[in-house]
Parts: sequence; structure tokens; C-alpha cells
Amino acid sequence: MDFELSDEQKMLADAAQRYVREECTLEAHRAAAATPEGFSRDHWNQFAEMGWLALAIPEDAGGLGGSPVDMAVLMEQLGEGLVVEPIVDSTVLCGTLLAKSDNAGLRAKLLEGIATGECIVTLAHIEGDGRSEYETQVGATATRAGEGWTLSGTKQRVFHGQTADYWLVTARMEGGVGLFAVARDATGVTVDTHRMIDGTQASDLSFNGTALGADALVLAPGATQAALEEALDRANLATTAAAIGSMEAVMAITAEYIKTRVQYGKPLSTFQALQHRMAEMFVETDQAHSILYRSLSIALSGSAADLGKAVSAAKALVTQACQFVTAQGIQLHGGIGCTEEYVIGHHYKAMIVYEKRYGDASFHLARSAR
Amino acid sequence: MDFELSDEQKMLADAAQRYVREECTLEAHRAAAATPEGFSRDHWNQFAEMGWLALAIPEDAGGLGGSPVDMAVLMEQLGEGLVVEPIVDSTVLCGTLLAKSDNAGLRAKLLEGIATGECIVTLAHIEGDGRSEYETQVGATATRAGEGWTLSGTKQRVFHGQTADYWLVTARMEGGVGLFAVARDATGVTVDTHRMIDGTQASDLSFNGTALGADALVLAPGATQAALEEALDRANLATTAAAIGSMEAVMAITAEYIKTRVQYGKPLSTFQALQHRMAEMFVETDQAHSILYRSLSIALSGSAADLGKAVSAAKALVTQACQFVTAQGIQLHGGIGCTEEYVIGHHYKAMIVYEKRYGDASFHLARSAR
Amino acid sequence: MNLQFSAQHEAFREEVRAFLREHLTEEIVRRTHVGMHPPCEDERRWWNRVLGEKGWSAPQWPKEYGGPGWDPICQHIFEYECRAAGAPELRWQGLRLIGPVIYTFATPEQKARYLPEILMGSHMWAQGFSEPGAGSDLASLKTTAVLDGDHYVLNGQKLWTSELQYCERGFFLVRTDSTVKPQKGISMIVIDDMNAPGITTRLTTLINGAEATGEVFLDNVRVPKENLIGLPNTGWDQAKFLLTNERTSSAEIYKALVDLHRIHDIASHERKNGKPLLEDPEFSSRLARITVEVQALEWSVLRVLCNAPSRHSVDARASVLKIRGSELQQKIAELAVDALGQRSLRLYLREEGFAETGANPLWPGYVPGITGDLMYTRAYTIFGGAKEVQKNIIAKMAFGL
Amino acid sequence: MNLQFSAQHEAFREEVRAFLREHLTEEIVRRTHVGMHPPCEDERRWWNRVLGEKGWSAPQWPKEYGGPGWDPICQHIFEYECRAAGAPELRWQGLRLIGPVIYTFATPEQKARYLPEILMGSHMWAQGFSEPGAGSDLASLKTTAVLDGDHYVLNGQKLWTSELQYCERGFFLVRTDSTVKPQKGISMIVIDDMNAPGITTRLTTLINGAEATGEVFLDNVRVPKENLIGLPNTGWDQAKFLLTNERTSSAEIYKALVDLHRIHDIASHERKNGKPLLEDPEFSSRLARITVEVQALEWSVLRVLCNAPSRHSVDARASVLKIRGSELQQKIAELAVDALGQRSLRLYLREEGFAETGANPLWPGYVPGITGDLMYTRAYTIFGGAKEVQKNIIAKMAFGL
Repeated sequence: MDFELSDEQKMLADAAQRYVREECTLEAHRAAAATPEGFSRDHWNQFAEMGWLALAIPEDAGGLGGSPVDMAVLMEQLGEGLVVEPIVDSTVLCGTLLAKSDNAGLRAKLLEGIATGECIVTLAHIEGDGRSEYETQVGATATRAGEGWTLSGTKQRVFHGQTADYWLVTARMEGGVGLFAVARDATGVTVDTHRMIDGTQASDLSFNGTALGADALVLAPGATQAALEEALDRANLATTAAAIGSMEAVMAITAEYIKTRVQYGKPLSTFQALQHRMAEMFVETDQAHSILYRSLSIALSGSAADLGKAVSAAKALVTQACQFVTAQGIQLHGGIGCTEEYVIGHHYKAMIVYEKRYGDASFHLARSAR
Repeated sequence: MDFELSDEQKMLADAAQRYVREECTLEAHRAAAATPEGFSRDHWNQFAEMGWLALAIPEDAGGLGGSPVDMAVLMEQLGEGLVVEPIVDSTVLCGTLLAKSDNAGLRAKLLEGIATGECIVTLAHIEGDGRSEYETQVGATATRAGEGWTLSGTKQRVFHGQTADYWLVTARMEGGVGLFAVARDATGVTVDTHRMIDGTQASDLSFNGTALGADALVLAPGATQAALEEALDRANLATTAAAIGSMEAVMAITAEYIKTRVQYGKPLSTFQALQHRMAEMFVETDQAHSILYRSLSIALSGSAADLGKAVSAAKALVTQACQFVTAQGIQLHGGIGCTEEYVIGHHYKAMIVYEKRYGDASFHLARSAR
Repeated sequence: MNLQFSAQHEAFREEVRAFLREHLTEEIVRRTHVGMHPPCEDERRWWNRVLGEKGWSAPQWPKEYGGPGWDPICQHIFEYECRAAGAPELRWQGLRLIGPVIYTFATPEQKARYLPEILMGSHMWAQGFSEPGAGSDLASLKTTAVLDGDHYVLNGQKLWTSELQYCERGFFLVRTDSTVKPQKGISMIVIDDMNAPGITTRLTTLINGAEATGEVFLDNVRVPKENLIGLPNTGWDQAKFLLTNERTSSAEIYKALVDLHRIHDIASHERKNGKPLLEDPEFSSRLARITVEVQALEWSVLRVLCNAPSRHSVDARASVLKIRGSELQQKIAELAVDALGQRSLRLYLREEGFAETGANPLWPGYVPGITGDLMYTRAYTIFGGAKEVQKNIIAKMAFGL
Repeated sequence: MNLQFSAQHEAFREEVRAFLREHLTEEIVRRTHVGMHPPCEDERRWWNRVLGEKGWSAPQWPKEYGGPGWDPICQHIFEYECRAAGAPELRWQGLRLIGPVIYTFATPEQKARYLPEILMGSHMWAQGFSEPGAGSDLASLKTTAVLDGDHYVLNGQKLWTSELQYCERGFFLVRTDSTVKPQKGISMIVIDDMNAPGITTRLTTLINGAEATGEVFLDNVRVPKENLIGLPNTGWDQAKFLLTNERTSSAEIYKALVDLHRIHDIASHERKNGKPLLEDPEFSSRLARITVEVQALEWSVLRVLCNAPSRHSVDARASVLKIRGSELQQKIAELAVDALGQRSLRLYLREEGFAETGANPLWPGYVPGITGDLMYTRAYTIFGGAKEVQKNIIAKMAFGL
């Protein structure tokens, strides 16, 4: 067992660290949240240029074929910088789904587009009472129409749905649930978009007899469910790494702040109660790192069922750790920590988003023990 | 609403406080734990003399007819002194059951015996997988034999079972589950006795065709279940008050200790982390007091169903609070807190006994929300 | 000891309920329950006037100054029923903070001038206490008031002034003597017009997007010297009085009790594993735990309200209310957000929250406000004396540490 | 990065398992799993000898001093498999504490004398560090060693000496110079015979009824001066080395992993609401939470064992292992007791625990030891550097606070 980063991984981490330090300022973050898309196209283009959008894409589709470890190395750095761009949705979640497609032409076209950043793809899956992508019924239907299909149904909370060039839409068809690629400019779609707490957008999509071509099928029934689980698990690995980066950032910023903030004639950092709080944040963050390593180990060698349990274990632990660290980061700052003009609160919001996307803490705790 | 103690209650509290201060030393507690009965007959006789054993017994049976509040006032003081004598089992739990009996002769005889301390009565109810008196099936049988009954079956963890003069035994009979009084010297009984962690004793009883007289029935089917719930609820009110007394004792002892114990050249009490721990213990204890008041309020005026929920709410909260306070009491003492020669650890053990008797924390939390 | 609500109190409860039914419309109740920060200003002022006219706007005030003369249990019932019915919450700064200071420390002229308008809610009050360098350590405040003829001239900067944009008047802690130890040179002074020359304000956006607080810059602001409350340099005592006069508000028990109802409502509609979330064992166990803690806190409030005997000082127990109350606000808000699930991620700014009617079945009416409230509750363990400060107080008052 | 166990390591695991199967009897395994304090002395010595003869008794020692020369992963596998198989736990004082001090600091004669007997477990070691006035603040120790001819004369009192009744030898921290600052005047010295004249011992009963520790009174005890380890007055460095040499033991990860199996076993047999307790949602949720925390801790141990890169100092991360490891010991023991339910109230003293076979169906074989262990775990956050001290260390080493 060897925990050392490879030279390539070190270069990746260094580049991401430098980028975050130089470009991912709070001002940039707040500015992006105010745009219609809710993220920064500048960042996005830079990500593409750095090759980061190609990292999770298979080599045979023009990507770099990086491992989950590589992606985690990158995402931990980006998490420190509060990255909200759809890198996980498009390259990890949809990238994994598309990589499993037998539809060679579509697979090649979309994966190449994802890897270059020219194409943003996002998953449209949740319906009705579904609390997450793991826990939803599929009622949308794709009925045969000539060579193609007609798509009808409603999908909720499609993150970056208004921005995406393609949606990967689950629908009930002959034989079960399949996955289709639908271009944003398809006919018969209503898009109702909402702002999220981190400034990003999510959309409710209504398909009313949307016509799909013969080449729109990404995954046939039988292949879809397993692919979805694996893709969601890989997405969770990436966002978990980002959450850990966020925790490291919160610790560093908070330690610095309490060293300079003076109350009762001495720096806050001299109060033992606050020192111990920092120590508790450190314990949580250290454990978060460790369980991520564990889940990455299983991602590299374990079965799909092992992966699911390991990812859920990681998310169950890291959500709790991240909740504690970001909330206490605010607490140790005092009033300023509660303001939109200061960075700590944005990490708190990023924690909420992390926890609620791709299955929440409660879901994952139960799944870890299945 | 008026929280002031009445003059009688003040006198009761003062007397109990004085008794605990003077008589309930750690040495006495440890000595009692080493006796075959596991408690102090000296204390017991004094309790009788002070009228405390008569407090929960109805006036019509020679008792003082005290309210649950009176009993709580007494028990909070006794809890500070780590009292292990069977005052709750005999006077509250079995006292309540007997008070509801239509069997006038038996009722009068046993209640008078309980009130004077001459007679110790304890409940024999749990069987098989039953995790507590609230959660047990009854498989023991009382079959008609002439005017009386024949009792067969096994009862587990009958607290003070070896010491009790009478057991109140639940058994399945015509019409459901009834409650019988069985003298310890009855025939056909095997008693297997075990030491508990607080020094008290509990016994497993095997009845093999034990002959019961015509006058042995305390409660008929129909009356038994509701009476058991109410009696157990009242027992929990009393032990909850004792647990709160225990928490107060732990806080006082610990605060005193850290003021005198010097490390790194200054008293432990000057370390902010320890000050804050004491403050957290205070918060827990204060909330414990409050929820006890709440449950007492409902005991005085609410329905039986309300009482059950309120008692369970109190126990769910106080078990957790008491766990925190006693464990942290040990922690703030350091090594000495872990020894049998020091009092704090005995409060920790009392907490475990409190939590596990008459339904544990998990049971009561669920019941509080029913 | 008598631990029951009396028949009189139950009758009072019915009277309050009837009054609330009579005055509150469905629209007002919906907007109140959504709980945006700050609440709807017009409705809040209207409700203050309605209560003022009834003589019910200041339950805690002595009768001679316009209070209704209720006992603590009536106050408790009133507060709970108002909250449960969805009545707008009256702003604290006038009724709970400066009002009692005025009737306790101020001149007859000041009382006559300010108390009636506070009771009717016609003027709202800005609290100017904290400063950039004086948060928990309030005594180190630097804003000065220098006497110049008949006026004090104020210079300095204040922050964390709640809902600053709605305030006509203000009460400010200022340094009137810098030659003595910090606590001894502080005064409290009233600014009659928050738009007076020399005052600049800047709203602060909180992480939930709410402009719920602001900064006040004082640049040679001239305030008549008769606006100083009590004697010069006695402001520290007044501030301490203000912060401890009412010991139970910080428990936020009425909000807690009503929020539990709201969570019940959400969890009966949301579904998990094909059943109402309310039947999910993990969720219901969390809800049960918090419910028990709220029940305990309610009785801690009652004990303090009723001056129940205790072996511990009421100062320590007031800090318990603040600590446990603020912790519970956070836990309750977390549970509410978890009940909502992923829908909690949607951002509702104030006007969106007020406007949302829940007509879109994908976004039920119980969604808006919940997550914003969670973010806002992060401040509960900070403002009004941070949790760490409260623990210091308990260690000192309860144990002499 | 390579995060997998290699085929070699899996082969090693099989080798260890085969060895354990060959040597451990059912009776020994039962007594080990019962986990009374102190463990069965004879079996522990026997097992130390068996491992010593195999060359496996000191996985962490360098090969030149008798270690097996394993890499960290082999050590990890070995420790886990021994614990899981129910092998007696070897005492730490010789193998993990004084052994490494001796091979690092001692003379060739001392090494030759003590290391072989430690490897074989023929002599057990008393640790004499803490004193009545020197707990967390070890440097303030007062026991003196004064040179008198060829001997040091020792006077003073030590406490918290683990399992004192079984110790033949001892290593003691003593003050050899009281004129310098406390840390600079301390030496470590070996007492060859704990029954030597002038030594009195008194066992301390812990709250679980176990005589697991004791006090040592030194009254003019004469110790040959060649028993001093290293140079005089360098004992503080040796003690620091001893306490930090092995960073991962304090995590108690192997005990934690095996205890989780034990809880599974209990909860499959105990029933609640007519179903196995393991299916109770509240219980299984607590178990799942703790399992996840143990999984994380295991990988924290692996990271430290393998010198994984980190942006934070290994000193801070070692304190994490101690903090989280001890907290988890307590949580696991609490869960085990809760799994047992009311049966947990029964007191099993050491001999009763060893003797219990579980033949009485009312008292299954999984009952003994559980509650005693819970009480014992209260000490986990105290000994070897209290939790509060560990937090001080993290604050300093990780953040420079």
C-alpha cells in the first residue's frame, strides 16, 4: 500500500491549487452566483484548457482516462475554492453513464464534447416523491415512434438543466427503464428554472411528446440501473473530495482569523475552548480524509456492491464531519461568519449542497449497512 | 402555577438531605454492597422510622398518601446519597399495584407491611426475550386448583428477589394476565440470585407448581396491564428524581475537586475547556429538572396515556443527561474518578442501573412519541 | 407546589385565541409562517398597532406603563398562542429592549415621549451596541459622544444593527468618558431620527441572502443632551439591565414549539421508501429526541418565568435558556431542512418567499423559508452573547470557577 | 498511489490465520473474547512465549533486536488477525513501551539482558510514571533517585501502574536533579525485582471491580547505578520517545473492529419488538454510524503506519488516533451494553467472567465482560495523555495556537 501521489497527480494537485489560489476568489464566486447560468464560463473554459474536464473521460473517447483517485486529487483542491461549475455532473456522472453506452456514435460525440468543455451534459432522473437520484421511481415514458421514440413525463431538480447542452433522461420503455440523450433544443420541452442556495441553477423539465431520434438511446433497460448506481457513486466520491477540501479551507481560514481577532485584550486563539474546537474540527477532517481513502481503495478494486457501501460509508461520515467543521467555522468567526461578504458562510452552503445532492446523509448511512 | 415546595415538602427535603449528608457515606454504600442483601438494613429501618416508606402508600392503608411530587422531592435527595435500598420497588412500584387491588385483606396486609418497612415486596414480571417490564410477554401460568391456583413458569431479573418477603408475579390465567402475591417461602420455587454492578441483587425465579391460596390474587385480568403501566411510570418518576439528585451531587463534587487539583502549576478549574464542560453539565442537569417538573405536572392532572408519554419523555431526556454528567464527572477527575474508592464512579454505575431498569432510554424515546 | 394550568388560565387562552381568529387573515398567517428574514414590515407594524390598541403589545411591561398586568403564565400562553396562530412577531428592540430601559432609567419626559409610540409600534428602534472591535467584549466600544453645548456629538461605527432599514429611532452605547475603566465611561443615548445629518447606513447581507442587519456610521452626529438616558456614564448598568431584564426570550421556545408542528406537516407530506417520512424510523427518532428537548426547555422557561426555587442562581439558568434555546433552533432547522430533502436547496429571497403560494405541486408551500432559517440560525449561538460567553457565565455563576 | 492490499499481503494473512488456528484452543479464545480486566495471566504469558519462539512477539521491533522485519501492512494484518482469532493480548509495557526505549537508548549490556526476556514474555514490567501530584503534568514528578556509591536510592510514590500484581521488573521515572527545570532533571531507571526491599505495593480497584492497576511506594529502594537508562537526566526525552514511538496503538483499532463483530453477535440473538435487535432501526442506525467511524479510524491508522503524505504534522494526527480511538471505545462499549439490555446490569468479577460458559440460557455466554469493559473504557480518555491534553497538542501542532 502506498499513499504517495504519483508525479502526474502531484502536478495535477499543484496546478489546481495554484488555479484556486489565483482565480477562485470570493469575489469571483459571488459574481458567478449572480449570472444567469450560476457559474463562471471563464472557470469552465480554463478547466477545459487544463484538461480537467477530460480527466474522468476514457482514453478511447479522447479523455485522459484518469482514475477516481486522480479525480479526487483534483476535486479536493477545487473544493477549497468553492467550485460550483458542473464538472462532476457533466464529466463524472454523465461521463460514466456515457462511457457505458453501446451507442458508439453518440458516446463518441458526447464524451468528446464533455472532455473539451464544449458540451455540458446533466442527468434528468428524479420524479415525484423521489428524494434523490438513488431513490426515485421513473414514470416518464419513451414510446416507440417509427425508428425513434416519443418522450413524455416530468423530471425534477435537473441541476444545471437550463445550461446543459444535453440531458440524459431516464424513461420507461419496452423492457424497463432506459436512458436517453435529449438535446436542450428538442421540441416539446418546458424548462422551469430555479436558483439554488449556492447560486447554481436547477430546472424542472416537462416533456410533452418530445420526439427522439433512433440514435438517442444511451443505455437500454438492463444496463441502466447498474450504470446509474455506479455513476452516482463516482459522483459522490468526487464531491466528497471537494467537501474535504472545503473543510481544509475552513480550518485554515478560521485558525488564521482567531489568531488576529482580539477580544478581552487577547487574541481569540488564546482561549482554550476555541483551541479545543479547532482540535475537534481537525479530528473530523482527518477522519474524513481517511474514509475517502478507504472508498477510493474499494473503487479501485472492489465490486460494484462493495463500492456502493463504501461510498455511502464515506458520505455518511463526511457529511457529518463537514457539517460540524463548517458550522463551527462560522461560530469561531462570530457575526462576520454569518455574512454573505465573508467566505466561511459559503463553505457552509456548499456543505448543504454536498449533503443533499446524490443522496443525503440519512440515505447513505442506511445504505452503508445494507 | 407555583413551584414553591409546601412546608411539609420542605421538611421532607431537609430531613432527607440531613440524613444523606450524615449517613449515606461512600463507606456505608460500599459496605452495603458487600452484604448478602446488597443494601443496608440500617438505612432501611431508618427510612421506615422517618416515614419515607409510607410516603407513597395510600392513607386508607396506613400510609401518608403522598403525591408523586412528594416522592420526587424525597428521591432527589436520596439519589444524591446513592441510595440502593428497594424503596422504589417496594413502596412505589408494588405499592401502586397493591393500592389498585380489590383484594381488601391482602391489600391492607401488604401495604401496611410495606409502609412500616416490615415487608419488602418486589415485582416478578420479565420473561424470555423481554427487555424490560414494559416489553415482556407473560408465559407463566396460574391454573385453577380448588379455591386457589398453581403457578408455573420462570421470571427473570427480579430485583431484590432474594430479599423480598413477597413477590408480585404476573401469570396467564383464565381471561388474560393476572397478578398474584407469592410469599418468598412458598413451595416449589427455585431462586437463582446474581450480584448487580451497584451491589444490589437480582434473582431468576422458577415456579414449578407453586400452590397459591384463594386470597393470592392481587389484580384480575383486565386490571393488570393498565396498573402495571401506571406503576412502572410512577417508579420511573421516582428513579428519575433520584438520577437528578445524582447529577447534582456529581456536579458539586466535581466543581470542588477541580478547584483544588493543581496541574501545570494552576488549579484545573482555571482551564476554560474544563469550565465549559462544567457549564455543559449544568445545562443538562437544568433540563433534567425541567422535564421532571413537566412529567410531574402531567402525573397530577393528565390521563394515563399522557402520563406514559410524559414519563417516557422525561426518562429519554434524563438518561442522556445523566450519562453525560456522570461520565464527564469521571473525566474531569481523571484517574481517581475511575476507582472504586472514589464516589464519582458509583454515580456512573447508578446511572447505568437507572437507565436499564423499567425500560431503557431507547424504549422510552420511542414511547414518548407514540 | 402546583404544577397545573388553572381554569382561569385556560379561559384566558380561549380569549386570546378568539382575538387572534378575529384579526388575522390567512394571507398574513401564511407569510408569518414562511418566516422570511426580515418579516413583512407593514404587517408587523399593523399588528403592533392592533395589539397596542387592545393593550396587549407589551405583556412584560408593568401596568403603569401600558402593560396588560398579566401574570407570567398568561404571558406564556399569550406568546405561544400568537406564535401558533401565525401572528406577525413584534420587533424586540422597542418593546423588549429599550422600552424597559426607558421606564426603569429614563426621565418622565423621556417616558412620556417614547413609551406610547413603542407600545403602538409607530416608531422602530435601531440598536447600536456592537462595534468592529467590540463584539463579545462589548465594554471595549470606541464610539464617542462629546458634549458640545446642549448637544452630544457622536462619532464612531456600529454594526449588527437588526433590520436597520426600518428604524426611525435608535439607542446607542457611546463612550462619554475615556479616562476611567472601560465599563465606567459608557452612556446610552437616544437618536430620534436615524436619517439625521452625519448618519450613514449600510445593510449587511447574511448568508441566507437576507438584509437583516446593518452598519451605522456616525460622523459628528449631534444629539440633544436630554436624549441621554439616566446619568452620564451609567450606560453599562443600563446595558446589563437590558440584556438580562427579560431572561426567557432567548430560549425562543415559542418558535421552537411551532417549528415542530411545521416539521410534522412537512414530514407527513414528504415520502421516503414509499411511506410518509414521519414513519421513517430514523427521522421519527430524531424528531422524538428534539421534541423531548423542547419539552424540557419549555419547562425551564416556566421555571424562570415563575421564579421557581432552585439551588442555582437565575443568572446561570438564564444562560442555560440561551444556550439550549439557540442549540435547539439550529437542530430544529437542520431537521426541517432534512425533512425537505433536496428541495431545501432552492434559494428563496424574501419577496419570493412572501409571494410563493405553493400552487406548483413540485414546490409545495412548506418549502420557502426553511433553508434560509437554517442559515439564519447559525447566528443564534453568536448574537446576544455567544454560546462560549454563556458558558463562561455559567461556570462563574453556578460553580464559582 | 496504490491503495490495495497486495497478493503477498493476502498470503501473509493466510499464514497468520493458519498459525493461530494451530495454536489457539476454544477455551483460550472464549476467555480472551470475554475481555475481563486484567486478562488471564497464564495464557497471556504462554502466548507471548509461543509468539516469541516463532519470532512474532514484537512486530514493531527492528529485525536486529528480534522483530520479524514486517512492513507496516503486515503488522496491521497480524494485529488484526490475532485479535479477531481471540489470541490473548500481549502486555504493552515490555513489548511496546520499555523495549523500544531499551533498544534505542540503553547500553549493550542492558539490551542483552532485557530484550530477550521481553520478547519471550518471561518477565513483566511495571510502569512507574504518574504520581499523586503528577498526572497530565508528568514533569512535576517528585520521586527521587539519589546516588549513593554504586546505587541510586529511590524514594517516592507512583500510581496507575497497570496490572502491578503480575510484574517482576519495573521502569520508573525519577528525579535525579532538582536544581534544574523540571524536564531536565528526570531519569529513567530499571528496577530488576519489584519485590526488592523498600518496595510496597497496593492494588487499586477500579469501578468495574477489577484490580487492574496499583500504587508503588518506594522507601529507600537501592538500585544499581548501571540500571539507569542512557545518561542521567535524559529521562524526559526517553519518556517522550516512549509515549510517541508507536503512534497507532492508542487507536485500539483492532479491539474496535472485533468488538463490532461481538455486537453483531449479541444483536442477532437479543430480540426487541419480536425481531432480532439487529433489525431494530434505531439500533442498526447507531451501529451503522459507529461502523463508519471505525472504518475511518482504520484508514487513519493505515495512513500513519504507511507514512502517508499529509499537509498536517504526524504529531497532530497521532493525537487524533488517541482521541477518536478512545471515544470509539466508549461508544462501542455503550452500544454493546445497550444491546445486552437489562442483563448488562449483572456484575461479573474476573474469575466469574472466565468461568462463565453460558450454559444458563437466561445468561448467554456473550453477557460477561461487556459492562465491565464499558466502565473500564471511561479510563481510555484519561490514561496515556487525557483527551484534553491531546486537544492541546493538536491545537499547537496543527494550527500553532
